[in-house]
Amino acid sequence: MPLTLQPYRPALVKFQSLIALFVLCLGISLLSDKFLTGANFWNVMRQISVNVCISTGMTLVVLTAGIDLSVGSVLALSGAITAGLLRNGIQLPDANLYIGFTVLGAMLAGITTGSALGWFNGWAITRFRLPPFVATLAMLTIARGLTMLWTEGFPITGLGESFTYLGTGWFLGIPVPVWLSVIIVAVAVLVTNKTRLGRYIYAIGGSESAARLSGVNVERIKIIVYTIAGALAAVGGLLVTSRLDSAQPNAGTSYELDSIAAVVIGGTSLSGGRGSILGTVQGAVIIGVLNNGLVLLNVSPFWQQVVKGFVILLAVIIDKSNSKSE
Amino acid sequence: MPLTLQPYRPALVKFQSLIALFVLCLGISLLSDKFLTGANFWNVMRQISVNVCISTGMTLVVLTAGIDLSVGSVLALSGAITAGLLRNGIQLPDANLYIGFTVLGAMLAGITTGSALGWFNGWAITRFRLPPFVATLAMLTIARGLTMLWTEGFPITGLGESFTYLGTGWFLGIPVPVWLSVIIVAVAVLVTNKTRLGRYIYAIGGSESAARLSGVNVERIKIIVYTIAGALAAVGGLLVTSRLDSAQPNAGTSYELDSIAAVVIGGTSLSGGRGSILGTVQGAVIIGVLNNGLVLLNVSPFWQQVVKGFVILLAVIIDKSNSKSE
Amino acid sequence: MLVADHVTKRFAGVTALDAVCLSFEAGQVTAVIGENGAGKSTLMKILSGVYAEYEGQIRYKGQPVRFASIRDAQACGISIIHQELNLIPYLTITENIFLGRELTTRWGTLDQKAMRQRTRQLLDELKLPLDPDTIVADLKVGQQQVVEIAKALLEESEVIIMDEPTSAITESEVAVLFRIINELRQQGKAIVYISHKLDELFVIADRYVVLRDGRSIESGAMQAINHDSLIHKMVGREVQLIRRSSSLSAAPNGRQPLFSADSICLTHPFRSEELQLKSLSFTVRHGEVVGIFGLMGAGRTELLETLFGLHPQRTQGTIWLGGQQVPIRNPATAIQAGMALVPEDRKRDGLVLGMDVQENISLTALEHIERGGLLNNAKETTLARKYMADLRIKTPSEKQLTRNLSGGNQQKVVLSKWLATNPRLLMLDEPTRGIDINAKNEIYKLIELLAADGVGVIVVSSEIPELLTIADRILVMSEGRLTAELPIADATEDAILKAALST
Amino acid sequence: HSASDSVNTPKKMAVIVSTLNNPWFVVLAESAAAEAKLLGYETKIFDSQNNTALEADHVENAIVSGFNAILLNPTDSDGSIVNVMKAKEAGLPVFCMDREVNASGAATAQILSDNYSGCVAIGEDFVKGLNKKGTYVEILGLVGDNNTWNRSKGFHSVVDRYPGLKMVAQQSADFDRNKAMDVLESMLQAHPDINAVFCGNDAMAMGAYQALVAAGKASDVGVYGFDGADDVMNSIRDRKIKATGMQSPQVMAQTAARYADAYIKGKRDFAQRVPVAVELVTQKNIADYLTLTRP
Ligand SMILES: Nc1ncnc2c1ncn2[C@@H]1O[C@H](COP(=O)(O)OP(=O)(O)OP(=O)(O)O)[C@@H](O)[C@H]1O
Ligand SMILES: Nc1ncnc2c1ncn2[C@@H]1O[C@H](COP(=O)(O)OP(=O)(O)OP(=O)(O)O)[C@@H](O)[C@H]1O
Ligand SMILES: O[C@@H]1[C@H](O)[C@H](O)CO[C@H]1O
Ligand SMILES: [Mg+2]
Ligand SMILES: [Mg+2]
Repeated sequence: MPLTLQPYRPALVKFQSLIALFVLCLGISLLSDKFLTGANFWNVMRQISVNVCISTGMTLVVLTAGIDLSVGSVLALSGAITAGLLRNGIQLPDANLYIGFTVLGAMLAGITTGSALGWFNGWAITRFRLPPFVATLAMLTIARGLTMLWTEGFPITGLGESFTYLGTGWFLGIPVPVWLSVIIVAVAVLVTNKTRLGRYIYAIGGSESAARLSGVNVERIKIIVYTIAGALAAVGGLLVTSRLDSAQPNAGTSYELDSIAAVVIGGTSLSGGRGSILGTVQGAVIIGVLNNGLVLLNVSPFWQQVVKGFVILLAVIIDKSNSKSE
Repeated sequence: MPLTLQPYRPALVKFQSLIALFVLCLGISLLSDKFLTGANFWNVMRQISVNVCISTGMTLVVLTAGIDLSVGSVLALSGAITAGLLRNGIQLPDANLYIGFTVLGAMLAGITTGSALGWFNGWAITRFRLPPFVATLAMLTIARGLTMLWTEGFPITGLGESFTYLGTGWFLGIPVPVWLSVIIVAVAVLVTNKTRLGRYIYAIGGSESAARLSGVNVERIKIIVYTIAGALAAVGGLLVTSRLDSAQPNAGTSYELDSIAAVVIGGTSLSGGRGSILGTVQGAVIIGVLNNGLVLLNVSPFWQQVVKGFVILLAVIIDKSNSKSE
Repeated sequence: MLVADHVTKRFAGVTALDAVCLSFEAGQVTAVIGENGAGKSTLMKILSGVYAEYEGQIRYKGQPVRFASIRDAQACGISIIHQELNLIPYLTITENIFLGRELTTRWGTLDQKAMRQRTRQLLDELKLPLDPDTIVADLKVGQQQVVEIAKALLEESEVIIMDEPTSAITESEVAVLFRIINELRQQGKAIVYISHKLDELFVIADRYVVLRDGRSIESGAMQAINHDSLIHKMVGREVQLIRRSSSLSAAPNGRQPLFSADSICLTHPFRSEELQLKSLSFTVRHGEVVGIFGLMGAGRTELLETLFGLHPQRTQGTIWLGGQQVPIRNPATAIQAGMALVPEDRKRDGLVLGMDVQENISLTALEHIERGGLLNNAKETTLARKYMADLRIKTPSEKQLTRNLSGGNQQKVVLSKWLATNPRLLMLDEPTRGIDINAKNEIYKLIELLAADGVGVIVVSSEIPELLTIADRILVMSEGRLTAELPIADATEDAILKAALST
Repeated sequence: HSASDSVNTPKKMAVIVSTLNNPWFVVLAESAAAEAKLLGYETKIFDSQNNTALEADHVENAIVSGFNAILLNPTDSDGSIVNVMKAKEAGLPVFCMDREVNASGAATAQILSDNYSGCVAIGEDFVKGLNKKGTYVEILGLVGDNNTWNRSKGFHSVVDRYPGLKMVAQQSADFDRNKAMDVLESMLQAHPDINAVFCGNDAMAMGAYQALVAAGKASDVGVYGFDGADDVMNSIRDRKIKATGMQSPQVMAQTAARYADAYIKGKRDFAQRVPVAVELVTQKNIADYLTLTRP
């Protein structure tokens, strides 16, 4: 119905992508008996945990009708800052100064970096009323340049076991990155559903002017949201860095596309106001399962991209036709 | 004022980016005496001609409140198809069949490829009501995969002088690619300002439901627009291929970002309905001049990205504050 | 209690308020009246903290105040029902009502239960039998307006501003609202009431204030003035109001049918077994004005949309225009056949707000302004100016964005764009909603003129007096069915309402 | 006279590299620039971002800005030909580093790393290491990059001759450490019993190694890389990775800069191709090699 808005169908909105996911898993498991194994399950879970972190922040941004293209570069810079501080601390030979960093200290510095970049995004977007696309596109470039400057183009490697535990360790039979992403998702679900902040995020995306007229401080909320997105990209950066025991200057390149794909496949509308964190998690799982399945089935790298594109199309079409209007 | 929209100020809307461009050129020419030379001028013009082609199509898409992320891959595939047909024609050894292609024939085949992919984008978007972001993201992957399949991962080289003339030749003292982009821009300006199609494009972006109710066949117009965007990406592909005398399988990677940047810097709103082709051209020139200037000024490659990000931010801020309401 | 002293507000190119002085008293309902674009809403936005930049002074309880934000004004006890609906479409009723003022638990999380309960209370008071968890996008415009009212009543405010609260609701809901206003008045609140329905003002208001062209003209007691002089003060001159001319109603009866609809059915978008329109058949004659009445949700909008080809996949039935069957396919086909639809929501469906007056008017008729395949600017301007003159559209130029026009003038632009197609059948959905009495009158005149030209007109309206003024025949709908067809001679308010309530 | 001229306006060398997104090329670029500076030239590094069209822009800009020579690391052996020709026509000598352009006489000289032969050597070591039998997987670089294929082909030209060696899967990880880790983790699910992994570069070799560590298979599966990156050299020393092909970016860069200097000073006869061998580095000979260090 072109002239009326789509009605709300809670049951389907919440689980919209599950059908697509189910079909996908069924398909792969028919073709490969390695797919439905415990080890592979944790594999996929661990592999998607970075995307889940980033996409959780991205979902909040997209719910406000914004977008954040800078997540990949922010991830790289934050990871590099943490790795650099961990390896070399801060050295000012002139002042005869050397500050060493604990693992926790370096991680906090990384997350602070990500938050600061995110804050800058939000500030630029609200202060100058820039389209989020442009502001974060500029940040994509800036943060990548800063990463290159900080690392001088070289990976920073050898970060120590207590740090790599974050990306590679297990805790109570579950990989640490999975724990981390589950906690982040849980908090984000709580925030979006149970707090004022969450309510305002949906309200701004639904109608910015109506939210403003209801006394919502739109600018502040947006800045908070972009800051969270930056912080979560930084957490993603810590995970990648820790997992590889190395901060790569070109880490995270084009992660923004995977992340936005997860958000959209998960049913969050790019025009804001509608969607959910859990939907995004489903989107991320779909992408992760797809990547995993294509490798398990040893699909030729040439064909992989073609297949991946069509599966994404299909996944979204299945969603659509399930929550279809007319 | 947050609650009111910008008033219409034709003079400024048309030339909004010129101020930013002027400031930029002035700055560079103060720092480098090579900048304001004839040779450098044609350099910059030739360099931006590909982006101008792509961004012209992108502008039409964005005016309808859509987006096309697939332009880079479509460019690559179209260029590769043309190059492949030119080099090898169509060979079916089983049927003892060989079809050779003239330069014109191969070029037409390339443009047809681009148009077909664009048509598919439009079809998927209107038929299944997919968000353009997702549909064209899928196409980004699909077309890249098809390019890999067609080229088998290798560049196709040695395409002959009559073909490379397109990208490298001069005609009446002006480089051929510049001619081509000027013609494309001129036609696009005419179409957007003086034809029904153009008016419908703006109307759909302004209010899709009002346009539909006014008897506009929204679906058809959108399909046309995405088809044009695909065709123009293909023209860009011909230019790149011809200029390098080689179709690279990874040509055009991330061109969508440069193209969208040109559109947005040029003052076209990503939510559709407002903007212009000439604005986009200015945006593309700004980006081109910036790239050229950073090199002329000997800015280190790592700093270049940082500077580029900030200049893009500044350019858009200057535009905004010049077309600001109150 | 609340005083505006020489308040001036300028927008780029327009002075919306020019040294306005007026006051609102506690325990009174003050009606603010004025034509479309007089500056009523602008003033209310200043009083409620939406616009923080203006010249002049606001005094509240004797103290000069300057609200920097909406929250500021709210904190001082001023709440407002905005003219434009300001609800978030994808949030529930509860979420909308409490937006910006959420109740929280000890843990700082939202106290959904308490909020839901309070919402239920408010909805009960307002006699809106809806689940507080209903998504606002699923509500009809009228229901949304009631939610807006509930929102303004949530907090105990000293001053309650109502900017056209009744533009989309029916009389029974108006009655509920008036009962509440009376209670508020008794509690000593100051009520500011804006409406273009003058009859309402005589029922509810104690005082009136007139704004004209951004200036305050006059104020006084409601009892001391009558209908006609109120209009005179608003418009600044005499207005000849349309009254039914009995000769007109007789004429079309003998004529040939122009349009007929046969067994129109529309299935529900999600529940395909359910019908939203249940086999409707009717005809419209040349030069006849057919009014359609119904309560909120009766299916009138859906009927017009269906006839116009907006829901082709869900439609059954046939229509004929001028003896030819018109396929129900899409609006383009309908337009080609000579149909036109002025939609209910002019901002979303009627206009492209970011386009100027001229571009909006010509949008339906671009093929007529082409020369050599290209759009001709001169022809386009001529076309626009013709309608700007004919319909007296108040705008600085044809290049003004329609976004910046007042509601009445926007509606005239919508009418113009459809007149430009030279329709044979003109369908109007709530054509005078939110429009001042003068503009309304002009629209009535226009309908009459078109009918005299032989155009068939269908008018959907929620105001029975309006239908009684302009229609030759009245159809009544209830729950997707036609329940009565009344020639104007037999149409009384009672008969119409009875049919609207029958199932 | 000419000596004083060159004091007043110092001559300039442009260093154009295919990407700076990879430390190997950073070393190449910086070594070239450092050597040129040492020889008294102003220099500037251009980053083509793996994009031949951007490389074309850089060449044009270098011509316009009055550079005297170009030290080029071509983005693509075929796609970069026109760019070299363009410079040549403008009178600028081009010296190719690391990768060649497939046209004779276009560049003044090409100082090359031989990817194909380097991987032939790795292939031979691979065969030996696996004792001519076993299963393995290959992780390719960017599938649109011809280095990827030169390396893969060199490797297979040897290994495919041994029927006992079976490649059970071939996937791409875009030269990226993280992707390689993901890809190998998934491959290990389908093929838990492989004996070796051949990777198209060292970043991917490190990622592959980490996937093996995570899966507890690091000691059962041999990893082979290509480049001679720090990480991998250390890992070979620590017996974590089997072998890599050591390219010498510094040597190539310095040679190119010296040749360009000679050209500017008047020398014209250069050997067209100057191969700089890719040396096989294994756990046996690791002690003979320095790690990749910056100038
Ligand atoms: N944001 C704006 N930009 C420019 N002009 C504006 C803006 N808002 C209002 N105006 C102009 O200010 C004047 C007063 O508008 P306002 O909305 O206050 O009228 P109103 O009396 O409420 O009319 P109505 O009865 O139609 O609601 C009008 O001429 C209108 O066009
Ligand atoms: N978005 C929607 N979702 C579900 N049902 C809807 C929706 N819009 C309309 N309906 C249903 O369609 C029927 C007719 O609605 P319609 O808008 O045509 O009524 P109307 O008589 O024009 O009312 P109004 O005076 O409020 O415009 C009603 O039963 C209504 O509940
Ligand atoms: O030699 C380099 C490096 O191996 C890099 O990792 C990929 O490209 C090659 O040319
Ligand atoms: Mg108003
Ligand atoms: Mg209606």
